[in-house]
Amino acid sequence: MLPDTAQPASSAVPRSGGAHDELRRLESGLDALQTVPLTEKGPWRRILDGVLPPVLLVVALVVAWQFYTVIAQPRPDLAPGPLNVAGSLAELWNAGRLQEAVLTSLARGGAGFLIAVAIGTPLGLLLAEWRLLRRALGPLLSGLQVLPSVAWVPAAIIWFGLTDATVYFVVLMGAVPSIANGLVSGIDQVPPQLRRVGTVLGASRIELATLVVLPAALPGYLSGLKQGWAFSWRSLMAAEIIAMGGSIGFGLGSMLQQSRELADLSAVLATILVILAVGILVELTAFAPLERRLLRRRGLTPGARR
Amino acid sequence: MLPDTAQPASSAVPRSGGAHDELRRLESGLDALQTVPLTEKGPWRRILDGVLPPVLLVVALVVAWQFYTVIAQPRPDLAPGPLNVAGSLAELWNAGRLQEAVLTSLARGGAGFLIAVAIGTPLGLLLAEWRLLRRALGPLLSGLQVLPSVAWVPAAIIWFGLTDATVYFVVLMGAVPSIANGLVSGIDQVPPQLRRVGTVLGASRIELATLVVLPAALPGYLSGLKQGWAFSWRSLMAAEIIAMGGSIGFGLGSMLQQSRELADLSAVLATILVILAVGILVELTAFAPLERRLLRRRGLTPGARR
Amino acid sequence: MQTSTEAPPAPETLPPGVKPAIRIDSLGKRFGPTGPVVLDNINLTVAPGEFLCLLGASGCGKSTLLNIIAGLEHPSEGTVTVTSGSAAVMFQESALFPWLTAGRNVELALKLRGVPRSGRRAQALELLDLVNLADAAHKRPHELSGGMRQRVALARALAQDRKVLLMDEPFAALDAITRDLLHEELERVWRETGRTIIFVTHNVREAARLGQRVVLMSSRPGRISNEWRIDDTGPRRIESPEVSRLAIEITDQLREEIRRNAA
Amino acid sequence: MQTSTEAPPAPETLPPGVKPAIRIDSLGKRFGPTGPVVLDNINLTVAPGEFLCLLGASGCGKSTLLNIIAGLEHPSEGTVTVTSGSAAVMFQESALFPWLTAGRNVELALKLRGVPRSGRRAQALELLDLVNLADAAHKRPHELSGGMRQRVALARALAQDRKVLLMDEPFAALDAITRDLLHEELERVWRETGRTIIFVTHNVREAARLGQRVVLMSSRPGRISNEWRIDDTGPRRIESPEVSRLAIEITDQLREEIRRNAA
Amino acid sequence: AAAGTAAAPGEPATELRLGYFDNVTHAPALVGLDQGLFEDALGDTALTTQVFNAGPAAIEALSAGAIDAAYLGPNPAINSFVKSAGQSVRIVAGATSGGAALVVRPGITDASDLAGTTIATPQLGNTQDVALRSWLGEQGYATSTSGGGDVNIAPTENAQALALFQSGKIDGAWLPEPWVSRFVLEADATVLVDEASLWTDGAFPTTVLLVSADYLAAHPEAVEALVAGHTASVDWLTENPDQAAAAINRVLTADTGKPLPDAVLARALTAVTFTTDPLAETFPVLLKAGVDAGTAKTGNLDGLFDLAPLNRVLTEAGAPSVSDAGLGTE
Ligand SMILES: Nc1ncnc2c1ncn2[C@@H]1O[C@H](COP(=O)(O)OP(=O)(O)OP(=O)(O)O)[C@@H](O)[C@H]1O
Ligand SMILES: Nc1ncnc2c1ncn2[C@@H]1O[C@H](COP(=O)(O)OP(=O)(O)OP(=O)(O)O)[C@@H](O)[C@H]1O
Ligand SMILES: [Mg+2]
Ligand SMILES: [Mg+2]
Repeated sequence: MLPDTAQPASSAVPRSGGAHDELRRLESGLDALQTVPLTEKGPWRRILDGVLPPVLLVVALVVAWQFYTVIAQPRPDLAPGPLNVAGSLAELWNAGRLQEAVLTSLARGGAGFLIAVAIGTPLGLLLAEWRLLRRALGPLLSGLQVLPSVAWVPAAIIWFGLTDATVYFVVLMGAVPSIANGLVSGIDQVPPQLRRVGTVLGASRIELATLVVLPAALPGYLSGLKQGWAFSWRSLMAAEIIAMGGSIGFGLGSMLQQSRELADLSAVLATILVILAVGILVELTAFAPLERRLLRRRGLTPGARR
Repeated sequence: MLPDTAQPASSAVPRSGGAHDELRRLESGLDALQTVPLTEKGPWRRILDGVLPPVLLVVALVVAWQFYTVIAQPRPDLAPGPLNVAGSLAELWNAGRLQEAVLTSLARGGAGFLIAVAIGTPLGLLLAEWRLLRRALGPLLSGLQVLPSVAWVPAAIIWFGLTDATVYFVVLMGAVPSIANGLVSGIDQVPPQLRRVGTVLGASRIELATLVVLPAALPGYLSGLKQGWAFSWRSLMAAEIIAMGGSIGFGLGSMLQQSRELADLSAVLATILVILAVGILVELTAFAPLERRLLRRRGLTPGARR
Repeated sequence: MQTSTEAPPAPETLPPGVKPAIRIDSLGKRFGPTGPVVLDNINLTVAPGEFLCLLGASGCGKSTLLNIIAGLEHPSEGTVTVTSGSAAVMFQESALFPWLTAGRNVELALKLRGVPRSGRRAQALELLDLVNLADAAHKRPHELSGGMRQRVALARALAQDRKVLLMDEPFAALDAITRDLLHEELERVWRETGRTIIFVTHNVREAARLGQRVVLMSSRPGRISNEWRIDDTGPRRIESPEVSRLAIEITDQLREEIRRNAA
Repeated sequence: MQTSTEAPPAPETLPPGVKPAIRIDSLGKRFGPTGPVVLDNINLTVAPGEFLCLLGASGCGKSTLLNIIAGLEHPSEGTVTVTSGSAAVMFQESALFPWLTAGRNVELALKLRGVPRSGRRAQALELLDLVNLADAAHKRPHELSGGMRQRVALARALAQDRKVLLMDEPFAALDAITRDLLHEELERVWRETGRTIIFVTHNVREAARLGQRVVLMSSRPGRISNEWRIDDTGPRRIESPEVSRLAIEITDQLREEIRRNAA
Repeated sequence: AAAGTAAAPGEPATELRLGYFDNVTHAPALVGLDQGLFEDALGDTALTTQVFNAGPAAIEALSAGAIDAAYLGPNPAINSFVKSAGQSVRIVAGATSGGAALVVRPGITDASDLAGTTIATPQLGNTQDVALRSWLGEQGYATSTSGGGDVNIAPTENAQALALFQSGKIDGAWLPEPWVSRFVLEADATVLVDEASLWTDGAFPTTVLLVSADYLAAHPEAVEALVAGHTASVDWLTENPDQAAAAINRVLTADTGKPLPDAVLARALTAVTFTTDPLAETFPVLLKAGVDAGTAKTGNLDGLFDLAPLNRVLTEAGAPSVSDAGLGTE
């Protein structure tokens, strides 16, 4: 028997008709039994479950704090109440300083992050694919991640003075290694089976990289990006707090430091809240949906770990 | 047939003798085929493979740098050579300032880390076991991880003045959430099957926790600890750089900032190297062996990701 | 060997005066108040020392039933009585504790059973020897092959010293050669220790090879749709004609069940 | 159906004038210069359109042999010739690309084969229909059951349009019911498309159920220790007496091999 | 590597970036800006300014090429010059002399009362910090740059030092004007040591005008114009003491939003002298003090001064030229 029809031939084999139908019914029965439709929570339900408890807790904490300040009347310069903090916030807003600081910091953090992505991605690719480089440079890069990027601030100030270059330098030193390492570990975690399938399917080196390895490494890369953003934001704040003045624009870190110098605790707390809010917002609006979509498409659940 | 001997009875069943031997031989044949002894690299080989390339790269970089300074003669205050940096290091060592700074920072970082462990561990346990608390407090704790702990420095200075309390406060705000979250995600990742085995084996609630859940959560907890240390170290450096003077002891961060103020770049670079070295050393001597042993015992390989 | 087909529900087939090892009465189960019915009106009596195979397609509720018997889930309706108190369980993945050696895994079961420390080590070694693994007591789970892990899990389940042993597809993840050997191993252990065993499987031939009784479950909702009784005439090969004949019969019924679910 | 036992190495059994689909000549393999010999002096000729099952215990080198035929590994000695150029491969875990739907997975194979964009979608649907999965084209791998995934993988392997299909334990991870169905599916596809198939398995009954020829490999080093030829008289059930008889014979030889490795 | 040095020597500079502090000791800068004296002198070269809080930051800006010239205390200038092996900066004129003092809380009347106290300085290694350390050394106290010693020296930002002093957390501070006056007038501090009393003739440099060496090489004429503007500013200050306060406060208000109280400003202005003489002969002494205090390294000061432009301006105006004490070009 040597039929060489590659296309699904309309069964030239006898006895296959009835048996085939029978098989079809069996298979679809089994498929129905084995695939349980996942009942996902609706988005409203999800928000209610996930958002409500922490919000309630925060509200409760704020109320308790306000009560404390009203009842115990602590020194307002050491323990301002929520109303004072809100007042500071409003004042900073009205003076336009809040908007300026948020925009400056966000623009700077964003630009720094993008530059870091532009540097970290090819670096990660190089490291993942060039074994010798990896063995030599990999440990150094991991070591750099151990170094608090804030340690670069003094050196950067000497090199670049109090200019934006200092801030960018520090942000890059923080973010580039973690983006590159994220990509490397994403590529490392690509199951070798997938590469082999690609090869067997006849993919060229480039097709293998673009159609198989990179899409497969995406989750690791994304988590590297997320971590890279966290590092960017941290480093930026550190740099802004330490390197203030000169031609460095007025960011949230500068606002924090300035409020401290004016011994204005409620403005300090207000700024901390804003920094926290911006960090959470960026994570919620930029990374979380991307990650959720990516992982859900692959049937993975987003890990709680950061 | 109703024999109720719970202990392995010396086969009262006929026909079991010869068949049993036959089975034993088959089983041990199969066991031999299926267990391939892993040939591990010897420790020397491992060091040679892992340590040599980065060391060679570093040496090459240092030599190139020295050549550059000798040939191009750049301004020594902007681009000191390796020899200048080594000289600064020696000078700091001879003055005793290097030792003082390293010891101060390590002691402070270590103490802060231990306090963070003491707070973060029960907090993590509470969060993992008390669902409501987790839903309310969990997102806040994750949010706190987004907040660069350096943002606390100005507030802490106002509250605690330029004292060590400021430094400890900042370190705790950085390390506690990541330790608690590490423990929570470690407990989350305990396969439900293991808990069920524990229950079936008759473990009480406490036995289940101590004999099953905690050992199973250990890898996640350890990686939380590692991350907690990294945060402690980062936060400590930031705090030391920003909050200098007062009764705050003289740490590596202070040394860095002081060198900057004296426009002494080679001392700045020397201090950065020391900070890097301390970070890598702590990781290599404290966490890496612990993690490697733990993971190897369980047949897992240490991930490249941090 | 003789095969008999009966209509559900299974009538009481125990000789008078023998107390059943397990008795399930009009058991029903649904997860959550709004979930679909997973198990519906299950009635089953298992004699002491019986080897019962529970067969059904994916998702028909076999594991749920086993978990209810083990006390890991609670029934929504009806009752389950395990005469000897409680049961030992063995799962598909061995679920050995990865941080303990094979020996310590067994010892932990002994400890939780209340065996004093002094006797544990010897007893654990004895149990491992029963599954031909005395030499591997110091090895960690990841150093063992899948078949060895399941044998350690069997030894651990035996360490519990319960009269009833519940097994949820214990050999499903093993390769065929190993599985065949473990059938022989399990049968030997069953004959030597006289446990009552409920063995859940997808595999018709496995059920026909091992069981004294094979119970077939239907899907959505899970009901007992048929059962076969096999006279125990000693160990039989899985390739034997008796097993084949029974397997063909059961397979045809099982396929009938599956076909019913075709969209 | 007729069973014939022969001594290794297998003599040329092709009718004169028929070119073999695959020809392996004194093949040897070791990993690294110091590693143990994994494959030793393998000689094998596969006729076009033949369904050959490669059977052996764990670690005997089946996957290595298959990978060498697929061109994923290089032999240390000897030669392998695949007359039609190259082969399609199907692995144990479906290895579908998890970020692509079932349909796109098949389309990617078509794309890499060079099929122009316009025809891909229709052809992919046709291939999925061949494995009875036309309705699941838009689903992602994680939404499919194990059996469905392996059928998609089969469709993808067929999309490569190679004369030779290499299968490395493709059904080992499936439950018995699904596996039995996929045996029928695979046999149907083989008969309809006339592919040359090399099917690696641990499962003696599976080999006896599917193959026209069963080749048994010994372990350490991997050598061909025996082979059986089964006259193709059309599809047969796995529970059929012919399969059982052959399975008993092969099992006994396989166990002999295994026993040799006892410590 | 600065933007302003891109042009070849001789080519007219398009821009001059000047750094200064909002401080009474930087009055020549403030007045020069207020009266437009720099613009007049610089002509086509555009002037941009940047305000700094501390010497190291200004030096860093000079090194990084972010500014071309700055008003600065002498010690950071020395520090930078020594560290860069004479490649970084040149002092082209003096600006202010005097106007720094050790102020302490009432009750401390003598150097012997200082044991165990905490004294603030503006910044580690700055002119006042070095002065305090070397004076304490002369009084027999041991101090350390890493904290501790017989007297605890706390480099603290000036505003914060005042707050700390008011809440009793520090016992004194060695500061420049107007902070001395603010301590005295706003916090009831007393002056324990006037730095002028430590120097022969009572003259010591508080502020000098320096330019980056690269800029000087590229645009000598722009530097000369800057020096001319600076000289005009110093002359204006000596000629119009009554209007000085108002001019200074105008710039302070523009830069920080907060003018200095009149009383403070008036007291501060009496404590300082404005002069274009950098008092070059004091620099080796200052360097030695820095080395002794552990905030500087020994080095060669040769070439620190380039007073040729200043002397040309002075000669043109018929004024006596100043001396570089053998440390540069006259
Ligand atoms: N905890 C649960 N919550 C909700 N539904 C569940 C739960 N556990 C099981 N189910 C549902 O109950 C049904 C029976 O599941 P069960 O695991 O008992 O089937 P099974 O026969 O063991 O299947 P398999 O052969 O795949 O192991 C399935 O439809 C499953 O989706
Ligand atoms: N890349 C490799 N490097 C070194 N040794 C290898 C490699 N791949 C396989 N081996 C060894 O070669 C032998 C044969 O492996 P192979 O995977 O071909 O066996 P197999 O018959 O497919 O086993 P199984 O039935 O478990 O899949 C084994 O001893 C294995 O340890
Ligand atoms: Mg189940
Ligand atoms: Mg294999």
